[in-house]
Formats: sequence, structure tokens, C-alpha cells
Amino acid sequence: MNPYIPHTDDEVEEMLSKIGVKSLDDLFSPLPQEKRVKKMGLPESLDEFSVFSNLRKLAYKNADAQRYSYFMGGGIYNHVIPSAVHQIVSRGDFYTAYTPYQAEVSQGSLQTMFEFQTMICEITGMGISNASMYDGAEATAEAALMAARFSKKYKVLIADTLHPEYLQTVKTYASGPEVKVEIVEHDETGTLSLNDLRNKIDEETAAVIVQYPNFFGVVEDLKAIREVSKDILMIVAVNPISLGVLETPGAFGTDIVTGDGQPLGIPMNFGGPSFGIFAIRDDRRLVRTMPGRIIGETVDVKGKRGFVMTLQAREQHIRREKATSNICSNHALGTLYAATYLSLVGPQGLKEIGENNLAKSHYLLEKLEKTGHFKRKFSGEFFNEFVVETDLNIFKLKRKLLKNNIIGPIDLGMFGGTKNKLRKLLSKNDLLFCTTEANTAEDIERLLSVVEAM
Amino acid sequence: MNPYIPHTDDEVEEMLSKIGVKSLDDLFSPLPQEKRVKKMGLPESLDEFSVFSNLRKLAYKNADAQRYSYFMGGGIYNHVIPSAVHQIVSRGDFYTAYTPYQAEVSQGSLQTMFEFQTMICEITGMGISNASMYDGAEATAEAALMAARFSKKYKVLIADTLHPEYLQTVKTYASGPEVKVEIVEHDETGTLSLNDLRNKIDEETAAVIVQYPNFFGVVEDLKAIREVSKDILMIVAVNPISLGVLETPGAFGTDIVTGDGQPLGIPMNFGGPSFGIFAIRDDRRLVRTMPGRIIGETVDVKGKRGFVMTLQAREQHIRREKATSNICSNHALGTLYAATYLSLVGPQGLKEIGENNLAKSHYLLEKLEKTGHFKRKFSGEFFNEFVVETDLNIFKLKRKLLKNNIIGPIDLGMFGGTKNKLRKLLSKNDLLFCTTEANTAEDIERLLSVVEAM
Amino acid sequence: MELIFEISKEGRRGFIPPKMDVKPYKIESKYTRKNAPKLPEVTEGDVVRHYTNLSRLNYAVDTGFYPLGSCTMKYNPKLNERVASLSGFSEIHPYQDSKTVQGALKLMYDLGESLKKITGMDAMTLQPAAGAHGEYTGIAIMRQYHRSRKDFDRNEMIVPDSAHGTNPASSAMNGFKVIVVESDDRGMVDVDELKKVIGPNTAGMMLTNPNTLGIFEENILEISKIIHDAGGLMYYDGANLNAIMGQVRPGDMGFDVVHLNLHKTFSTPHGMGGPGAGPVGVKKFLEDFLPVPTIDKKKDKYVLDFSHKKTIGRVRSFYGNFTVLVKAYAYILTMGEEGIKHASEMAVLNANYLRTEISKILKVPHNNICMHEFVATTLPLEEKGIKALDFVKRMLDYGIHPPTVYFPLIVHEDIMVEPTETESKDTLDRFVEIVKKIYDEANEDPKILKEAPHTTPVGRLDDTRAARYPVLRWKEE
Amino acid sequence: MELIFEISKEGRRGFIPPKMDVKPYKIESKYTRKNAPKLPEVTEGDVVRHYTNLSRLNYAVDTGFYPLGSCTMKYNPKLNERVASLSGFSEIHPYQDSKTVQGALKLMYDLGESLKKITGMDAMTLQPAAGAHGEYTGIAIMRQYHRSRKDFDRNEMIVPDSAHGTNPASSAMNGFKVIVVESDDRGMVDVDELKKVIGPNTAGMMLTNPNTLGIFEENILEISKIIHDAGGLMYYDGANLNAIMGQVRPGDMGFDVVHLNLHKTFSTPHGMGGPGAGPVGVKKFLEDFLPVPTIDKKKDKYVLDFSHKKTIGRVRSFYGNFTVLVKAYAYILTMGEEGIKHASEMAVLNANYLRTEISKILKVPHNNICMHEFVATTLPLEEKGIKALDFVKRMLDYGIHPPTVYFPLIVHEDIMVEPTETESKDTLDRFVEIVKKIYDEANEDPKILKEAPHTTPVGRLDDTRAARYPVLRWKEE
Ligand SMILES: Cc1ncc(COP(=O)(O)O)c(C=O)c1O
Ligand SMILES: Cc1ncc(COP(=O)(O)O)c(C=O)c1O
Repeated sequence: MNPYIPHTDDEVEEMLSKIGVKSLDDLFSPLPQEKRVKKMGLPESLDEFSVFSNLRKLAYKNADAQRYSYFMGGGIYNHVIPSAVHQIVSRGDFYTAYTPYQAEVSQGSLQTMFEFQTMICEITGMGISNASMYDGAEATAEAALMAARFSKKYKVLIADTLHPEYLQTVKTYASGPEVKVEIVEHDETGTLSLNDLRNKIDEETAAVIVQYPNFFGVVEDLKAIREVSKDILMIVAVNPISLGVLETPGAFGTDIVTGDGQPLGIPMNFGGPSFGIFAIRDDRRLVRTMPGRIIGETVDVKGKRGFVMTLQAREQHIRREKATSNICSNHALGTLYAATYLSLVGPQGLKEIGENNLAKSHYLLEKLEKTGHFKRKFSGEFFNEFVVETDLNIFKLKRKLLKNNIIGPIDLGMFGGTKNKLRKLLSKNDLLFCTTEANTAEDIERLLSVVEAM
Repeated sequence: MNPYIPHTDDEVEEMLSKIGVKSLDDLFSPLPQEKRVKKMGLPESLDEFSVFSNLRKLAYKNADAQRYSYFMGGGIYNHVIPSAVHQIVSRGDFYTAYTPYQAEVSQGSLQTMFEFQTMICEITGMGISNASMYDGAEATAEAALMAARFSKKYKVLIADTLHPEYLQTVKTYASGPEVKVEIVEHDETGTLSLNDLRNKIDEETAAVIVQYPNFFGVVEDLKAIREVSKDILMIVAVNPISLGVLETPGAFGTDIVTGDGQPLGIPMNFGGPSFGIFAIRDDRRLVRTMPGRIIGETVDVKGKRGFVMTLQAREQHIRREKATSNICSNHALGTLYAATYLSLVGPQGLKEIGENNLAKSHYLLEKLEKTGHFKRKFSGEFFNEFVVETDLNIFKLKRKLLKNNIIGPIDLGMFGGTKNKLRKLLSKNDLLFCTTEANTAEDIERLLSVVEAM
Repeated sequence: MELIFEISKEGRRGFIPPKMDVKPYKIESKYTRKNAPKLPEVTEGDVVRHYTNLSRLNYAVDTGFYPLGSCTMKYNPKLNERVASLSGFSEIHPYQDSKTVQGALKLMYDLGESLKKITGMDAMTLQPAAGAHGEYTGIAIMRQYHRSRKDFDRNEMIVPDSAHGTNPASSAMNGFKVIVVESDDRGMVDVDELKKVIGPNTAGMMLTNPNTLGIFEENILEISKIIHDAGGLMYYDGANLNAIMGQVRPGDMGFDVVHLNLHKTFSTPHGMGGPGAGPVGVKKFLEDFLPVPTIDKKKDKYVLDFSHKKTIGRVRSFYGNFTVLVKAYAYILTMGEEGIKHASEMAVLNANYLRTEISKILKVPHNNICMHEFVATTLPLEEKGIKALDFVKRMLDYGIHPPTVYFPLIVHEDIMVEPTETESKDTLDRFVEIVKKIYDEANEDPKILKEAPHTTPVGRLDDTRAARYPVLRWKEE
Repeated sequence: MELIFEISKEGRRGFIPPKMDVKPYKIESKYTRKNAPKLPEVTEGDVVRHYTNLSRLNYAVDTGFYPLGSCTMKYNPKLNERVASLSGFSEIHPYQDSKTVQGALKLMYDLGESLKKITGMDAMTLQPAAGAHGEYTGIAIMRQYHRSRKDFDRNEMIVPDSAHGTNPASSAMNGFKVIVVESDDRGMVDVDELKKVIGPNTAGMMLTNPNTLGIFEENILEISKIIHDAGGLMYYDGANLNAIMGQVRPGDMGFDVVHLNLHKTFSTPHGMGGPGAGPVGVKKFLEDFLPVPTIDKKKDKYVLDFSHKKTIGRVRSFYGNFTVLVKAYAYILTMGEEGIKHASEMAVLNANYLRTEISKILKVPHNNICMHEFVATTLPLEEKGIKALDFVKRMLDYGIHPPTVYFPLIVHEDIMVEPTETESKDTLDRFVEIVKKIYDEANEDPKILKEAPHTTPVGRLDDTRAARYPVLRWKEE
């Protein structure tokens, strides 16, 4: 017997006879019998404790943030997550619910997502948010497609300071509808070169995509970029946590904000799941080309407030091949993480966390520079990560750090197999350090003492 | 500001003025001002992550069952707990509820406890169960008092094979109402000596208390004991897991069953909390002298089934000094653990678990004896623990085992500071080994290879 | 809802235990179970659904305001649950070598130290499993103290008439005769009455301060003196410590023994009726009577200390409800010196604010400054046929958990309200509004109260039937 | 219920972040945020209470039967949640050195191997985040395949009219023109129609089998051949794999690319709309087109492999929804070869049993052996003014989640029921009973359906108003 399947033998018999077939196999008679599977070759079923032990063993083979200090960012960040977040998201009432098609018995999900949309608008300074995309990369790619669709132009400019995996994703997505992708270079500050941008905008250009702060940790000058890019859409991929201290992209007239929601209360999860942020200016025309589920307020038959999925005429289940995106399941549970996280930290907490991240990274950079082994690579202002060049042997450094229970920094020279792009931008001695409020001063001292001992 | 206290300064002002006092201090004017506390000397408040880190550090200093194999029993057992148990008991809807005084909004708690009572009756073979005591020791002590009260006799006989801490607890509880405690000795089988029992029963005797299986792991012969103790109450402290394979105490005419509920899905918790089992024969007179909360079925105004706390006329909040016990808060969450655990394992699971425990312990004993270093101490049948004498250096053995990530056995010679009683019973080379279904054959081999290498 | 037994079907499984991986053992048949227990046979999904749905029938601190007087149903921080479930705390065995549980022992030691500072006591046991268990332990210590001095005649325990039922019960269980002393018209112990009942038989007095009316016993120092002069000891029922922690300490007010309810004051959850934890603190001269073992620190090692010579023995197995202790410890670390103080201030502020506002609607017999709770009465509504129970049952329809009723026994038709510090003014205001609404209903349409609640999963239940024809377990039809 | 913003009060805190323990840094003011976001200011207790109460307004697999056709809302085992939250899985960073994440990589590798065995495919990517994302990826692979062969004219994707909306949408996003092929009167792809639309522009065909009517496409081998002969590729939408896993494999039926919905077939929860995971399997000749990185095993080390030369690139960041993968992996280990087979058998048994019983009440257009789901219609009730929506909304009053309605688009007023294997006969019988009851109501008292639901937290909601006057965020009044 199986603990997930309730059927007793008697019941199976009874059901078969009601159906009017003799055996279970009869139910599969429409299948091409010559192709029936004999053996897939999976192992035998295991009891619960054996499965648990197996997986615990695998888990234990990984170095994790309960046992190691992380100085690693680059899109996924080790932040402190309030305990109440887990308590709430682990309620089966939430996580075993489906997409809220039946609004009357899904007000929990729907109101949560409506609150989430509001919070995303508040932190980004935008007017409309959807109820999540898959992740920051996919959201950014869909923003590029949306921009092309909206403006009916088929070129997008992308800052080379955008996260390389986001860039790759945009390129993949661009290749279907044959949107042209052009790269805008950065200058010595580590931000997008305004000159290059100005030169590359033409009448075919739908949008420019920048990241804020960018992959090097540097804060792009959105005001200046907006001035140069007045006639095209400006798409900004944000790190939402940075918006506790940084001015909102909305304040600079951004058209579309994307980003990865992981820093908002979601564990690192080896990179997924998190969720994609997708928010736009409050624009009726723009929203009609937006991808993803959107929750709206309405009333029930008695005039009581309630929430529903709305503006569905954009979506695949109605519009099919003409839909604004193929997205169906989104990452709704991520909105619950974010909504509970942001409710818990509040405006003051978000600010303090931002300030803490900011202070830690600058403190670490200062100390690293003092060791004489590290040189800051870009002069631009940064938030919680920064690039340095080092004269140390990177392999040795990383080995020593690991031995001292430290994970990070990211070795940009070796970065995720993205040979082409990054190698051109960076020397193989470039390191990307990251700090968050989860790094205590003590952690930093430990890191420094490893460096000093080299 | 504090994350648990909502008051803003403005609100405090407004509330004070409504009350009609000037300051918070005015509210404490009835206190003896000369005794007001200046400084308690507690540390300053900490943020959540710091508290978490502090406690994680402490937790990590303990060797736990996620990292070690346990061959240790003696009242607390390392069993496999189905994952669904945790999912359910960690619902705030359950664990942040109070004692169900308001039945209409506590049907979740009440029905759970009613189901629990039924399950306890089923596994013990008794007629009536209450909704939990504190633990096995306290439940047994209260059973002794109840027996005295019920029979109006003031001597209880206690098998010396009862868990020494239970014995100590009974003695403490007996000393208030001056109930006399007399010890019945065991024979070479490791069970209570029937002769000694027969000799010690007199007309002052209210009850005899035995444990099943007893502290040495040996299964008492309840049938024989019942025959000898016909005229007094028989109190049996059970290990509930053993009742998957062992005949119920109810089948032998036991009057009161007590025991510790920890094996029924509760983590070891360093010994607490678990809960106390308390069940009796289905007897109207007996139940009126029973301690603890009892849940009963009834109907609401419309005839719908519902559950309430009942037979409260026994309890302290009604009867005060004449109550059958002072117990108020019980260990209700333990009933939820047990109810979900027993629902999940079912009759078949309980049997298989029992058989597994039984087989493992006998396998281990056989293998230990084969090494030549261990000799079985008692000839009586046992369930999942047993006592052996060893010629090995116990300290060395334990050190080696620990190094191999093994916790256990219990060194009876050094047992919990209970110098007096146990030392007389046991030589200092006696070890109490325990196995459960959580010990894989592989764990046992590892233990044996340590022994063999000595 | 269906009982889990009613959805059972023979042969279903909800959990597959580890397979037998050694050779089976056959036990002698005289020992073997003949009939399998009729436990539910259901899938994991059945179990999860059943208990999830049951849980939704519950009111809880996590779902709403819970102003149960005498129960301090404050918010239970989630951090505490999280740390208590760390395997290094929850999956350790009490008989492990102490060197393998230094973290656990240190935590208990440190918690004891903190509780000593908070209560002003000299020594602590963390063993008792609940408040009443703490009382039992504390009173046993008092008894052993007198016995150790061969003072065998001290067989009377003085308990005010406002006391919680556990106080007389704990005294009686320890063999004491309970002497009830009445309250005066201010709701406090009548000192003159007290003087009349003390004497050479007086073993001591049990008191909670503030008392169960929420009133601080202003004569506490005098009372302590009277008892001590008579050779008795003072016992502090710490259930109401939330009112005064950080403000004044039992140990400084003349108490010799005190128990705390960690599941009240220190924010550990109540678990639908427990587990709690009821540590007991004593003055130095009583330390040797504490149950064994206590936790001691030897150089930088923590050890279990079994050496107390005059110990009352044990009141339970092992060392206490450890994971409950972990939660209380986390709470104290989070709150710190100032937070503990702030909590009692806000608790008292909330109670007084509610008292002020409620007294505009209902009668509040002792309408002066109260501590963490106060008592109102619906007695004036008796002419409408309304009892306190009717009044509070109606609150359920407004989504609020009723306050305590019919306790303390000395005020008739009483409603005892304890908001705690974790509730906001908004919540209190809504509560007042609801009380006002119900009060108006009582006057205009009493039937709606008599028949309340109307919107709960079940209506008012028949207690009498339950007690008269007890059905205490499910049986197959 | 109130919105969390509506209970906010300036100055309240719900969480205290770590204190600043290094010297603060002041960033240039041109970068700094000028106006703080209006996030809620509430206590931790407020947040817990708010979302706990919201959660109770939800229907979920953990609370009841969820027979949503096409969604496979089976029970989500708790073991899987538990292992996925182990810190060794949930608290690891994607850029850690591979030697520090061997456990994670091995898990992904092994999962990929298992999925290959289950689907009969040769290579797998675990990256896609959902079913539609898998479709996107798979279709992109097909596109790149044709492009790599310089077969630039293949710009048409054939999609049956019964297809899920994501199929045409995914095709379109990849730049394909969607060619719809109709179903015959048995509910299957009309092979003659198919032959008419294929040609040199055919890039491939997307199909789910069993299709969205729950009917197994009996001509599948012929269809595959037709497409392949025309130079096209076959895409398998694996959303319905629960019907056939262990019985027959897409790879053996001629499919070249397949995506799976782990959040359906492999019991990972749906999370009120995600995250899911949509791994894509391909035949050998397409392996080089998979997104990078894939997981490879070199001797006994597991590595990220970025070497695919013809890769479509990336479809997202990092490696996939890892913790979702962990759950699916645990599920496969628990079920094993036999369990996987047993699951599809019981799923199909349940569906046929329900079909048989429901067809006695409602019209079932294709009332032959179905697979894991079937479609009924309320069309005959139209004369009473009853639409499918009315019918299913009434189910809410009986505590059951409605089946899917108005999909697939080819049956009018349809109700698509998928019970899954984790539901018991008792539950199915109750469902039938309820359908019967509602059917009778429809005939006797249609108003009760039109106005349903009556017992839910809110009544039927005004969708039109929501779309016409969109209110997409809360604003202070
Ligand atoms: C004043 C008072 N004393 C003692 C107790 C008993 O505490 P417990 O229920 O933990 O045994 C209570 C609990 O209600 C109480 O309010
Ligand atoms: C047949 C079919 N295909 C594809 C999908 C899309 O899957 P997802 O929602 O995970 O994107 C679904 C989901 O509803 C489906 O039923």
C-alpha cells in the first residue's frame, strides 16, 4: 500500500464493475499496446524515513548558510528572513491552493496578491504591478518583448552591466519574434555609457534595459539615462532591497520595472524559486500589453469588497496565440513571501536594512583596500556589492575562505561558463564581493583575517 | 520599538488621558514604591537575527539525532516521526489556542482530544481516557493518589522495576497525603517477584504499580500479577509503542493505565514536553476520582454533534481543595501529536513498528553476546530495550561510540544521580541498550564494529 | 465534522514505517496482542485534511483577540517556535552525557539566572510542567521546610477567597488544610480577617499579586510580615507576573517561593491546554529543598546537580519542558531589560484603558487603577434574564474570544478581561464597541444573547447532557 | 477583510533588523530615496493574524477535494515539503563552487535520469519554471533545430483546437504561425484535417495525450509519422502525463520534445499559482540545443555543463526551481517504479468511475473510456437558464471546489473533472451525490444556482466591473 493513494482492493473491484470493465488494464486499451512500458527502470519504492535519510545526506553534502557566512551576491542574496514569514508561507491553506480561478474561495490568495501589487508599486514608485513572473531574468526578457510589441519597434538596447544571465535570457526571448538586441557599453564608473546609448538609439529602438544597481553593484544614473532615452521605453531591473535607500525607478520616469523578488524574504534556494517583479507606469494603454496575472478589486453581489483576477483578455487562456505572454502558472507563493516580508519589515525596516547593506559593503571595501591586495574596479557609487581586482591567487584565496566557513566572493573570471561576454569585460582577477545585514562585523573580521594571513 | 508591542507614543498619551492619569508610573502607584525595581540586570534587547544566532550556536553544541544514531531509551525514545505530524502541530490555529473553555470556537481542539481519548482506549484496551497529564511520571504519581483516594487505603506497592524517576515522583506525591510506598522486588527474569508481591499486599494496600515493559525493558507478566493482586487496584505504566505487539493492559483487567506519550510522534525534546497517558476501566465510580480534563460528546441547540470539556465537577476550578487533582493546564498539544501520529501509522503501522523494534533489539542482543563482551542480565522477554553486563571499560566504550556518532547505551551504574536505589539493583557494569525502527541495520553494524574494535 | 474514525477504511495506510532490515523476532504468544487497536485507517492526505479543517474551527491568538482574564494570552513570537524546533534542541535525549548537551544545559542555566533576576529569588528549578505543577512543587518545598525543622503542626495553608482553584487544590494535594481568607470591599485580602486565622498551624499563605481581580494587594508588605511573624512562608502565584515584571519583584515583597507561568508571562504558546512550564524560584534558605536535579555551572562546564540533601525529590521525569524553556529564553533575550519593563507597562495601560471604557457600559465593581486585568459584571442585566455567559457568548458572533467568566468566584456574573500588551488600541476600541453593541442588544433584544452564538461552527452546546450521559470516546455503531 | 494597509499605524514595527555594527555610510543624496514607501506599519502579531485569517478564506488541497480538470491537484506529501526546507537545499547559493554543492547537483542529475526513464527521452533540462515555460523552451529548441539545418521556412506550428491556451501562445512567442487542427467527433485530432494542413512550412505539432478532453489520441503513432514525414517535430505537452506514466512513454510514441509539470504529475504543490517546474526532455538529436547549463557527471563528480554549442541560450537565471525539484525527487523515490504505475492506474480508475456515475446525471459528450479526466456539459440545463458557471458555483456551497469550466473550448458549457489518484471512492461518491443534488436543484429551483455561492466568505464577484474600472492597488483615501 501507498500512503498517498487510498484505494483498497475491494474498492478497485467495485469501481471497475461500475465502470463495466474487467481489469485496470482494460482502461488503458486505447493506448498503443505495442508501446506499453514493461519497465521504466526506476528503483523500488522507499519508506518515508529512508527517503528522508537519503535526502538529508544529500543536503548535508552542500555548504549552506546555516553553517557558512556568505559574501556572495550576483543576483541571489543571503538576507535575514523574519521567522514569521516561514510560519505563514508554510500553511497548506496557501501553498496547496491553485491559481485563484474560483475567487469566492480564494480571497486569501487574491487579497494577498492585491496587497503585494500595492507594495511593489510602493517600493518601486510605479503605478501598476502584476502578481509575479518566474524570476528576474524572465521578467526582464518579457519586458523587452512587451516594449517591442507596444512600440512596434524591433530593437532593444541593453546595458552590458546587466546581469549576464539576464542578458542571455533576453537574447533567447528576443530570437523568436526576431527582436534585435544591441549592447550598450559601460564607462569607468561602471555605469552605462550615456554617449554610447545616445549613439545607438535610432527609430527602430523600442527600449533600453538597465539594472539598478547593476551587475557590478554600481548604481546607474537613471536620471541621466532617462534624459537620453526620452523617446524610447526605459526598462529597469531592480534589486528590491536596495530601494530602502535608493531613489525609486518610478521617480525617474521608468516605464517598466522588473527584477528578482528573492531578496524579499525568500531563501536562496540554489537560485530558485524566487519570483519576477513586473511593474509599469500607471498607463491604460501600457497595461493592455503587460504579461502575467493581475489582481483587481471589485464587489460581490451584495456590494462587499472582494478581489478577482482581472484584465484577463491579455492572457493565453483567452487570447491564445495573440496573448501578451504564454505565462500561466506564475510564482504566486513568492508574492506571499514578499507581502509578509514587507509587512514585517515596514518602511523603517527596509530603510535600516538598506543602510546596513550599504554600510557593510563600504566598510568591507575600505578594509580590503587597506590590505593592499585589492583595488576597486569602478568609481561609481554602489549598494551592497562591488568589484575589486586582486593580486592574490584566487583559487588559494577561495580555498582558504572556504576552510574558514566563508562562501564568496564571486570569481568573475570564472563566471558561470559565460565565456564570451564577461571575459571581454573583466580581467580574470576580478572579484564581486557582496555583504548584507546577515554579515556581522565579526564575519567581516574573519574574512579580513583570512586575507591578511595570505 | 518592539516588534511584539503595538503602542505608538501618541496612543500611549491618548490612552493615559482617557484613563485620567498623567504618566505610566501613575498606573503603578499601588505598588510599594520603596520596593520598585531599579535594574533587574538583564541584558539589553537583541534583534531577531542575533537571538537566532545565539540560540543556533547553543543548539549546535548539542549532539542531536539528525547527526547521531541513538541506542538510548529509558523513557524517551528516538522514533521516526511522520512529516505530516509536524505540519499539523505547527499550525498556530492549534498551538496558540487556549484550553477550550469556549467550546463553540474550540471544536478543533475538542474533537482532536476526543479522538485522542478514543485512540488511547484502543491501544491500551481501557474504557476511558482523559485528555493528558504532564508526563508518564506525574501521571503514575497521580494514579497512586487516585487509587488511595478511591479505595480509601493508604499504601501503594511499587515494583522496583518501575522507572526510577517515576518511582521518585510517586514518592514525592505520596508524601503529601502520607501514602505509604512499599517496594516489590524483581526476580532473575527481571520482572516483579510474585511472591514478594503476595507477601506485601495487606488490607491497607490500595494498589500495585508496575511498568510494561519495565525499566529493564522486560515485559511484566500482567496476567500473573493480576491474579495475585485481585483485591487491589492494578496500575500499569505503559510504553504505548509496545502495544502494537504486546497484549493490552486492559486485556488483563488493569484498573489504571498511565505512561508517557513521547513515543507517539513527539520529538525527544531533552525529555520534555511530552504528555502523560491516563486511562481507566470503564467504571462510573472510578471516573469520578480521575484527575485531568475529559472531553465528552454532546449536541448543540440544533442537535448537531459537538464536544465539550465534561465531568468538570472533579476539577480544581470547581471543587478547589476537594478536587481530584490540582491539574489545570495539561499537555493538550501532546494529544494532537499522538492523534495525528496514530492516525498516520494506523493499526498496521503500529504493528510493524512494534515488530521492527522487537526484532532490532533481539538482533542487537544476539550480536552483542556473540562478541563475548556482553552478557544478558535478565531472562525475561523484552521489547525494545535490554540490560547487559559488560566486561569492557564503559567510559572507553562510550567515548568510542560517541566518536562514531553513536549516543547510548545508558550506563546504569552512573544513572542520573539515583545513587541509592539503582546501585543496589545493578552492578556498575550494566548497560541499557535500546533500538527502534529509527536504527537501521547499518547503524547496528556500525555499533558492533566499534565494539569489535575494542 | 466527521470523526477521523468515520472516514477510516480497512487496509488504507497513512505512513509506511521503515522496512524490516534484520531478521524478524517472534515473541511468545502469551505476550502478543490478540486484537489490533481500531485506529483510523486513512491516507496521509486524509489526516492532513482532517486536522487542517479541524484547526480552522479553532479560535487562537493567531486568529484574533483573546482577552481571557488570568490567562495572559499574549502573542507568541514565531522566532521562539523556530529556535525551539532546531534539532539541537528538539532531538536530544535527556540521558546523553552532559558533555554532549552543553548548549542545552547552558540555556537552562542562563534562563534560571534571568528568572532569578526578574523575580528577585535566589534559586530556581525549571522542572514543573505547568503553573499548578509549580504550585505543587513550591508548596511541597514549604512543607518539607517545616518538616525539616520538625515543625509538624504547620498543616494549614491560607488562601484568599479570590484565589485560583489550583491554589487550594495544590495545598490539599500536599496534605494541607486550606484556610480561606476573605477579601475586603476593595477587593483585597482583609488584613484583619487574615490576622484572625493565622497561628501556630500556619504553614504559609498563597497569594497572587495583583490578585485575580487585577488589583494590586497594597498591604502586601504587611501581609508578608504577618505571615512571617507567625512562622509561615509566603508563596507567590506568578500567573499574574505580567502586570509587575520589571516594576517590583516578588522576592522584594517578602515572598519566599514563587512559580512562574512561562506560557503566560513569557509568551510561550498555550497549545490548546499545554504544555506550559512553571519554574519555581525560592529564597536561599529553601534552595536545598528544590527537586533534583538542578543545573549548575562548574568552571565553564554545565552539569546536572543531584546533590540537594533535603530535596523534595522529583515532581516529574527529566528536567522540565525543555523546548518551552527555549522559547521563554528567546523571549527574554529579545525583550531585554527594557522590553520586559515595557511589556508590563503596556499590559497595565491596556487594562486600565479598557477598564475606563468598559466601565462606561458595564458595571466594574472595583473601578480604580487596576493592573493587567479587571473584572466587570453583567449583574445589572439580570432583570433582562441575561447572564454573564449569554453576554460573552454573543461576542463570538462578533469574532472575538470571550473574556473569562465566573472567575474569580467572589464577584457575581463577572467578566474578567485581560488584554495583554500585545494588543493595539485599535483592537481594544473595537472590543469596547462590541461590548456596547451587545449591551444595547441585551436591552433591546435579549433573545439574541440568550441564543448566541449564531455564527460559530456549532451552536451553544449542552453541557448538562455531556456530564449526565457521558460519551467519552467514539464507538463503532 | 481589512487590507494590511488599513490596520497600519505610523511607528509600529514588525521586525527589528540586525543593528548597524559597522560605521554607517552616507550615499550621495542624488541617489537617495526621497519618500519612504507606504508599506504597512504593523507588529509581528498583526502580520501573523492577518495572513492566518486570510489563509482560512482559501480552499486548498489540504482542505478538500479539488477536481480541477487539466490541473492534477493531487495531494502534496508533507515529507517533500520537509526535505525541501532542509538548509542544505534551501540556503545555498547558485554560484558556490560546485564542490560545495555536490548534493544538490547529484539530486538534479538523478532527477533528470528518472524523468528520462519516465518519459522515454534522452536528455533533460530542469530549468523551466512552469509548464508554459517548458513549452516555450521546447518550442525554442524545435525552432533552433530547424534554423540550425537552415530550414528557415518552417514557421508553422500545428496545434489542435482542444489545446491548452499556452500551446498556441508558446508557439507564437517563438515566432511561429499557429495552425489549428480540428477534432473529430470522437474528440480526437482529425487525421484527415491534419493531413491537409501539413507541408514544407510545418515546424512541428504540439499535442497533449491524453488530450484536454481526457481522451487518449488513439492515432498517435500515425500522427507522429505524418508530422515526421513532413519534416516536423512532435512536441508533447506533459501536463496530462499523470494518466499514462508507467503505462506508455511519450518518447516511445514518437515525441521528440516533452515538458513535464512537476507541480501536477509529481505532486509538488501549486502555491496558489506557482512556483512550479517544467523540465523539458528531448531526443538525442536535440540534446545540443538544450539551455545551458545542464548537469553532468564526470567520474563521481557532478558539474554544471556549459558546453552545448547549439544551445538556445538561457530561459531564466540559474538552474531551475531547485526546491521544487527536490520535492519531485522525493516523490519519485517514495513511489518507485510500481508506485508511479499505480498512481496512473488509480487516477484513470477514479476518472472513469466518476465519468460513469456523472454521466447518469449530466451529459458526457464523449462517454467512452477516458484517461485521467473527462468533460461533461450542462448544456441541457440551458433552458432553465443555467450555465456551467452557475452549476459549479453551487458546488462551493457544498464545500467542494468546482471542476474546470469553459475549457477545453470545443465543448460548450463544459465541466472538466479530474479527480486524481489521491482521492478516495468515498470522496468521489460524495461528489456524485452533490452533482445529483445540484442537478435536481437546477430543475426545481434554478435561482439557487444562479445566485450561488451562498456560504462563501464573499458572494459571486463582479468580474466585469473589475475589468472595466480596474483598481489594481490599494490607495489611501
Ligand atoms: C492565577 C493562576 N494561578 C495558577 C494557574 C494555573 O496554571 P496552569 O494552568 O499552568 O497549571 C492559573 C492558570 O489559569 C492562574 O490563572
Ligand atoms: C494542458 C496544459 N498545458 C500546459 C499548462 C501550463 O502549465 P503551467 O501553468 O505550469 O505554465 C497547463 C496548466 O494548466 C495545462 O493544463
